Amino acid sequence: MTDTAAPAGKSGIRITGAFHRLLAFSGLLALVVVFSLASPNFMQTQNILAILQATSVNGVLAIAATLVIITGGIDLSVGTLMTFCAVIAGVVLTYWGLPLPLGILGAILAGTTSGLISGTVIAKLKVPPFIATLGMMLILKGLSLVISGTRPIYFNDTPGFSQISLGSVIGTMVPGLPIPNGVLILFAVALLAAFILGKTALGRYTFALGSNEEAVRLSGVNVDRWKIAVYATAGSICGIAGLLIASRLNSAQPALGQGYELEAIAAVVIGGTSLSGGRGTVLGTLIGALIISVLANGLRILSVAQEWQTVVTGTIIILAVYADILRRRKL
Amino acid sequence: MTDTAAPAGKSGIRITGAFHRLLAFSGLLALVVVFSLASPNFMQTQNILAILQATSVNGVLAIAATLVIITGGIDLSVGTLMTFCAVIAGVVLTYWGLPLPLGILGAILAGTTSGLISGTVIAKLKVPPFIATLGMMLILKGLSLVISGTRPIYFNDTPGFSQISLGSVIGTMVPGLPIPNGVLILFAVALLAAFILGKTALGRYTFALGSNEEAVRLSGVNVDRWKIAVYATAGSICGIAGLLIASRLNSAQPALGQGYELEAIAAVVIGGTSLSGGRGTVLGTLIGALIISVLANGLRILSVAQEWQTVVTGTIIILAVYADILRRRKL
Amino acid sequence: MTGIDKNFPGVRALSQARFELLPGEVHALMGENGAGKSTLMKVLSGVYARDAGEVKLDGRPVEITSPRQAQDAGISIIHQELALMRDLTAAQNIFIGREPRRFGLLDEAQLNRDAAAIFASMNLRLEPTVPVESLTIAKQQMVEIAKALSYRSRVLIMDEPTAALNDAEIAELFAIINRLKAEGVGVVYISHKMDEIKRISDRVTVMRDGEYVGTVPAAETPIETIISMMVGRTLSNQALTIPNTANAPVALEVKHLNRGREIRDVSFAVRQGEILGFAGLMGAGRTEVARAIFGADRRESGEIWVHGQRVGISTPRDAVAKGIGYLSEDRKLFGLATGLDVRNNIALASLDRFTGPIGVLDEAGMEKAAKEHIRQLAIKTPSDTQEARLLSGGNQQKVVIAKWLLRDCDILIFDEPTRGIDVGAKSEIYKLLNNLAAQGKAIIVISSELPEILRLSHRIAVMCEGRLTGILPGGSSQEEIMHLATMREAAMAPDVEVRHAG
Amino acid sequence: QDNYDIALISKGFQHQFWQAVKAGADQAAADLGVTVTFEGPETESQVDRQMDMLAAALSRQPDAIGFAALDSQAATPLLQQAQDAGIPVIAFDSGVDSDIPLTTATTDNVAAAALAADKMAELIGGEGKVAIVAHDQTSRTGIDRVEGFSNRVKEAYPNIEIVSVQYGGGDQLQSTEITKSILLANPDLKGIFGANEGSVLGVANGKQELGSDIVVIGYDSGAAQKAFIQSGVIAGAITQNPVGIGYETVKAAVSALKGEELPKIIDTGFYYYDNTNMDDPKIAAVLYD
Ligand SMILES: Nc1ncnc2c1ncn2[C@@H]1O[C@H](COP(=O)(O)OP(=O)(O)OP(=O)(O)O)[C@@H](O)[C@H]1O
Ligand SMILES: Nc1ncnc2c1ncn2[C@@H]1O[C@H](COP(=O)(O)OP(=O)(O)OP(=O)(O)O)[C@@H](O)[C@H]1O
Ligand SMILES: [Mg+2]
Ligand SMILES: [Mg+2]
Repeated sequence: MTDTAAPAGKSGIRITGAFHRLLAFSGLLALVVVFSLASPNFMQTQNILAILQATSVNGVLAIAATLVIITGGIDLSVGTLMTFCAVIAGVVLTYWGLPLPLGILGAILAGTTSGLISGTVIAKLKVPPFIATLGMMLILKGLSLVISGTRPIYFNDTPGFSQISLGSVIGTMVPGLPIPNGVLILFAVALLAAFILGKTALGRYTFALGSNEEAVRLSGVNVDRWKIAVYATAGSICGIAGLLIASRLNSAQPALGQGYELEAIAAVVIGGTSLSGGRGTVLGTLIGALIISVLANGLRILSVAQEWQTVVTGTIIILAVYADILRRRKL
Repeated sequence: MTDTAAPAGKSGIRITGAFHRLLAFSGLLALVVVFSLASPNFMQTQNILAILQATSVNGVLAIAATLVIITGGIDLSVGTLMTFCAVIAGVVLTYWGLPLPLGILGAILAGTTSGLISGTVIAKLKVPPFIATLGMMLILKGLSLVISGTRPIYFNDTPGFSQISLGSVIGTMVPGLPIPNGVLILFAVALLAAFILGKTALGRYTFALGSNEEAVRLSGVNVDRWKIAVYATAGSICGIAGLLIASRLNSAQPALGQGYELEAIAAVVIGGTSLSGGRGTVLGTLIGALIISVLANGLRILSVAQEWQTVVTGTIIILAVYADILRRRKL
Repeated sequence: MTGIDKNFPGVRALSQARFELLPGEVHALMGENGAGKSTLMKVLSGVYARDAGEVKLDGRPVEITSPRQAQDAGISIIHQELALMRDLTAAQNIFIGREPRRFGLLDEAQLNRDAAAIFASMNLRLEPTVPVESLTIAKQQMVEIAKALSYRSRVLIMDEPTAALNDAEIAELFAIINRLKAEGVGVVYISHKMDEIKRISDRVTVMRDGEYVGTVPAAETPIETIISMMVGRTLSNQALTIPNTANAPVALEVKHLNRGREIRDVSFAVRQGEILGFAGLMGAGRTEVARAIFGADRRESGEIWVHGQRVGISTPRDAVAKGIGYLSEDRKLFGLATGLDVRNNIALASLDRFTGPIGVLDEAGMEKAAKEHIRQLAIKTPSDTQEARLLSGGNQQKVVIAKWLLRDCDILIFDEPTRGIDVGAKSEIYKLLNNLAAQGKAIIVISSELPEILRLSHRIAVMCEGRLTGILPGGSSQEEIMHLATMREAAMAPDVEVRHAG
Repeated sequence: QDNYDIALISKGFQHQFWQAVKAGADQAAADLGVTVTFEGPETESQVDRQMDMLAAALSRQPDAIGFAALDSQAATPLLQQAQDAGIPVIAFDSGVDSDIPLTTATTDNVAAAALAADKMAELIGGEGKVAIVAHDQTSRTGIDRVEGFSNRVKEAYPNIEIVSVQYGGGDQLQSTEITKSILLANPDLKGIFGANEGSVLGVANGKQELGSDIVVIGYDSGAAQKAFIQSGVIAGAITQNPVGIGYETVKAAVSALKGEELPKIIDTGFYYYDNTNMDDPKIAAVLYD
């Protein structure tokens, strides 16, 4: 690959890297400009908030997927794991009637545990990530249905629950800026993930594993342990996604989630993270997730027929990534 | 990967390789034995034929995906491309009322063309295969709906059409052996693909590209051309899958197909083909596809509750691949 | 280490191998390609588990089953095949697994300071924050060395550390080794460069076919003896005949090749039957020139003429079609399709020749051709269907050479063709290059080993900082070459232009 | 203002049932001179996607909204938003558990499925094993139809045993495979109820591929199902009136915009049809292709 320029920095701290990634916004910006010109309803506060809200769940899932993908792995279970965690929250809060913090803890722990299991199967049993997480995807899908009794669990007995995603802490402090908490949580998760990737040993090994796992092993690092840690971290983040979606729908919908993994991975790849591992940024993933939701929202606002929406979405995803490739080649 | 032993040979001709792959049947055999013991209805001729018939569409798609995956790429569009080809056959045969061979040609050409486009976007524009084929997946899905007018196209005016998949040439020749044509077509496609992979220059470049694309380029090979050829071949095979499914349902169902890509890729990976490219066999993919259908069929025959079916399927997929890994390590 | 056995599927890599290292000693481990040197050292450093035998450290038996345990036992290793994480920076690579932390977080500043300190102690000018991916192999090798040094081990294994280094860097490395030696560190030194053995080592252990042959003191033993221990016979080291090619027709002419700072107005010509050597320091731009000619990289301007005709080359395919072959300096990355078997790697550039009417390959023909080259180059492999990645480094290189021999190009560019190749094979490759030249092929040899350049070349082109600073006749002295190789732009005297033209 | 902009958010899009609803809506749009858009998520489990669609529709500031809730509760905040913005909401298909919608154009799925059970019992002689192939384990229509059928069987036909309930996602191919497995596992099966169009087409396919002679009762219509009923592969089917649902929804929206009074429920009705009454104009009117 000598003819493509060096990629953007990956620790998320370097200056050239930052400039570089600012430019990556261009695809997103272009979309926003086009939609704003095409419809006066697009650039309304409410609609912007709707877009952000629509990004929150997929964004969080995509961040989880980013961590795994940087190690050179893949996680197909993010969607159904999210649902599983939502169901666990439902069991803890509604079936058992325990207080809210325990429900939150339960969801996140469920995610961590599932990630630990996937990670262990991958690292210790050497099952390829695709298969291990495909298996987990199916297992979790089934378990969600089993545990919930194949029906939604509502959080009506936990009054604050829907505020997790829909309330607006900022809105109460700064009237007129009703940014929903779900969006704040997305950004918080993004910051946390960027911090982990850039500043901690876990992040360093995440990149190192994706770069050359054998070299890391030869350097005497306990590769298995770190790999499992990455999957577990991703799992915890899926737990947060589970809370977000459950709060948004005020219910744990046990059948939801399959197919979401593809959209999450798409956001990651659109964001410039390479599926072969070793490089990627959380910011890129955020932009990727935003591109997807802006597209969906904008086409709906323009009342494009649904069958054409998919055609246009497919085309623009390809073009956006192609534009990004051109831009990088020039730099 | 120093600790995993060398994989089976890849030309599909060598003796040790053949022995090796016989053993790969073990996971499949174990499943068959368990289900036979658990239910007297499992080992009935009719049920075996039902399993084979159920494998035919996914098997053909998985073979298409195998070619692409061996180059180190991925094809997410196989499912919706299949549908698109079915719709094209419907347009040719039902809307335009042309004779059957033209419909078959139309479907296969549609597949080839789409593969050519994906391949060109990947090879020339350097868009990652995941994105290019994700885009194609959406585009084709939308186009199928647009072209068909979002309704199924029936093949009632083409009497022989359903015989493509459901008739039994063998059954008319050898009474008592009513193997449906669909299954024959699956095996024919498998043989063809194994031939391409093992005996032709296209096959050799398929492996070489997955092994080290840069080295192939520096050997003076027209890498782009061969890569496009691989995607086009895979596309043609999806065209055959489109005919199979349309014939089986006697209609082109424009909404079908999404999600099939994951099952196809799963069959490929269960069959031992590596997602990082460079190695894989058609026989392995066939076994992988069979494992998936035997599992689904057996669990249904045992009337396992659906939610538990997914749990068991997920677990067994992981275990099957793990057993395969253990076996290879021992050899 | 005594009685070490190690088997791989179909290969007996080590059989009753033996090795002994004293503190403060530099002990060279010698042997032909595939003799088992790297395998023995991987057993010692915990990468491979041995099948039999005993390892003792300070007289006590030890079990080293992982790289981590080897580190803890004070053993560190520089692997022959670079084991770097390409996406990380140099400093991050060096301290992988041992990152300095503050409050549990990575202390990136400290990390870079530590790395800078190591670089300084090696007299190496390298930014700690540069991604290793963007470094040349030589620099990457220096990073590996820095990493090994950073462990401060009692036993340091260096598996062909100088394969990618130039003389100045080698001298620097030797200074480091001498320093370590004085501190009582035991160094295992593997190299195929005979002169280095004499320069640096105290004792020499020779291996052949996985077995221990003998240990001799380095100073007293003549090179010839060591070589005959290695190959089991004496090698004739006759000087190669260099026929006059001054009047032969020009095969390849390059005019005013340019690309940014890396290639600056390079012009030269190679005649049929001529070997043109390219000398220069690391990063002089020789590889860049070769890749630009071959169409592997874009060029900004410049003309390429083949057999008196101007040709447009924008991809390697064009180049190969015009009869140009290029053996790259990084076989793992650019040369070998590591997942394919030896046969297919050899045939890779010539598959079209083995392709029948409907695209079916002539497998028998490929096998015949592959076996012929395996024999011709004495490639050590159990069969032509062995996966290429399982061969020893030197044999992999030979496979890549075989690929271009089979392609039968008129113009061949060899970039570091003998990197990691044992003496026996080296002299065979020299002979081979000579034969090819005698057959009328035009050959460019890029090499960082001056003796090699001097021994092979009819004429010697020297580069410095992307410019061709001169072309010398064969038989010039090392000093003349080094003069041109270090002729930086500021110091460039006007009379150089004259030489350049000549 | 006459050219009203009405956004319909349905539970699905690609299935023929929803396409028939869309056709009815489009017809009403043409008749009444208004603009209608029609959207629905991929599967009936994607509640959050439906929320995104509803949110986008609200941003568009339509004159009225038609909404078929996948989950009433989840939609409440957005429906509240619509009400606050003065956008009238008409519910269709299954109802919305809320008093925001001005009216609901719907079918009683439970009662309809119970009718299917009655017909099944009649055709198999009141005893024997039957199975259900349904489209979705968790969606309202999936639950209502499976429960409507099985509860009726439990109450009224003690000699009928439901041996298997399986779900094929409304995917014809998957439903075919499921049907074949059920038939092979239960050679003495008397009948199968297919709970939506895709499911029953799969059942008919599977029955044909195995040459079985079980009784098949279907749901919904569509060209293929009608042909199967004509040829006797499917004994008969329940049809709702999806075209009517779509039409009535749009009509109700326009009435609401004009300030007219609306009934609480617009029952669009359901029918059992088979070979004998398919051409009856009243039935033919509610069948779609
Ligand atoms: N992982 C492996 N699997 C199979 N064979 C192997 C493996 N590693 C090494 N070998 C074989 O073992 C033998 C010894 O290889 P080794 O790499 O130790 O040689 P070497 O002496 O280091 O050679 P060189 O000078 O070329 O580096 C060779 O025949 C090689 O092909
Ligand atoms: N992959 C790369 N990315 C960035 N810069 C590179 C890369 N490869 C080489 N360079 C730079 O290009 C210039 C020329 O390097 P080149 O490899 O051509 O030198 P060379 O004379 O062949 O030396 P060597 O002995 O290292 O092969 C150097 O400045 C080098 O640092
Ligand atoms: Mg070696
Ligand atoms: Mg070089």
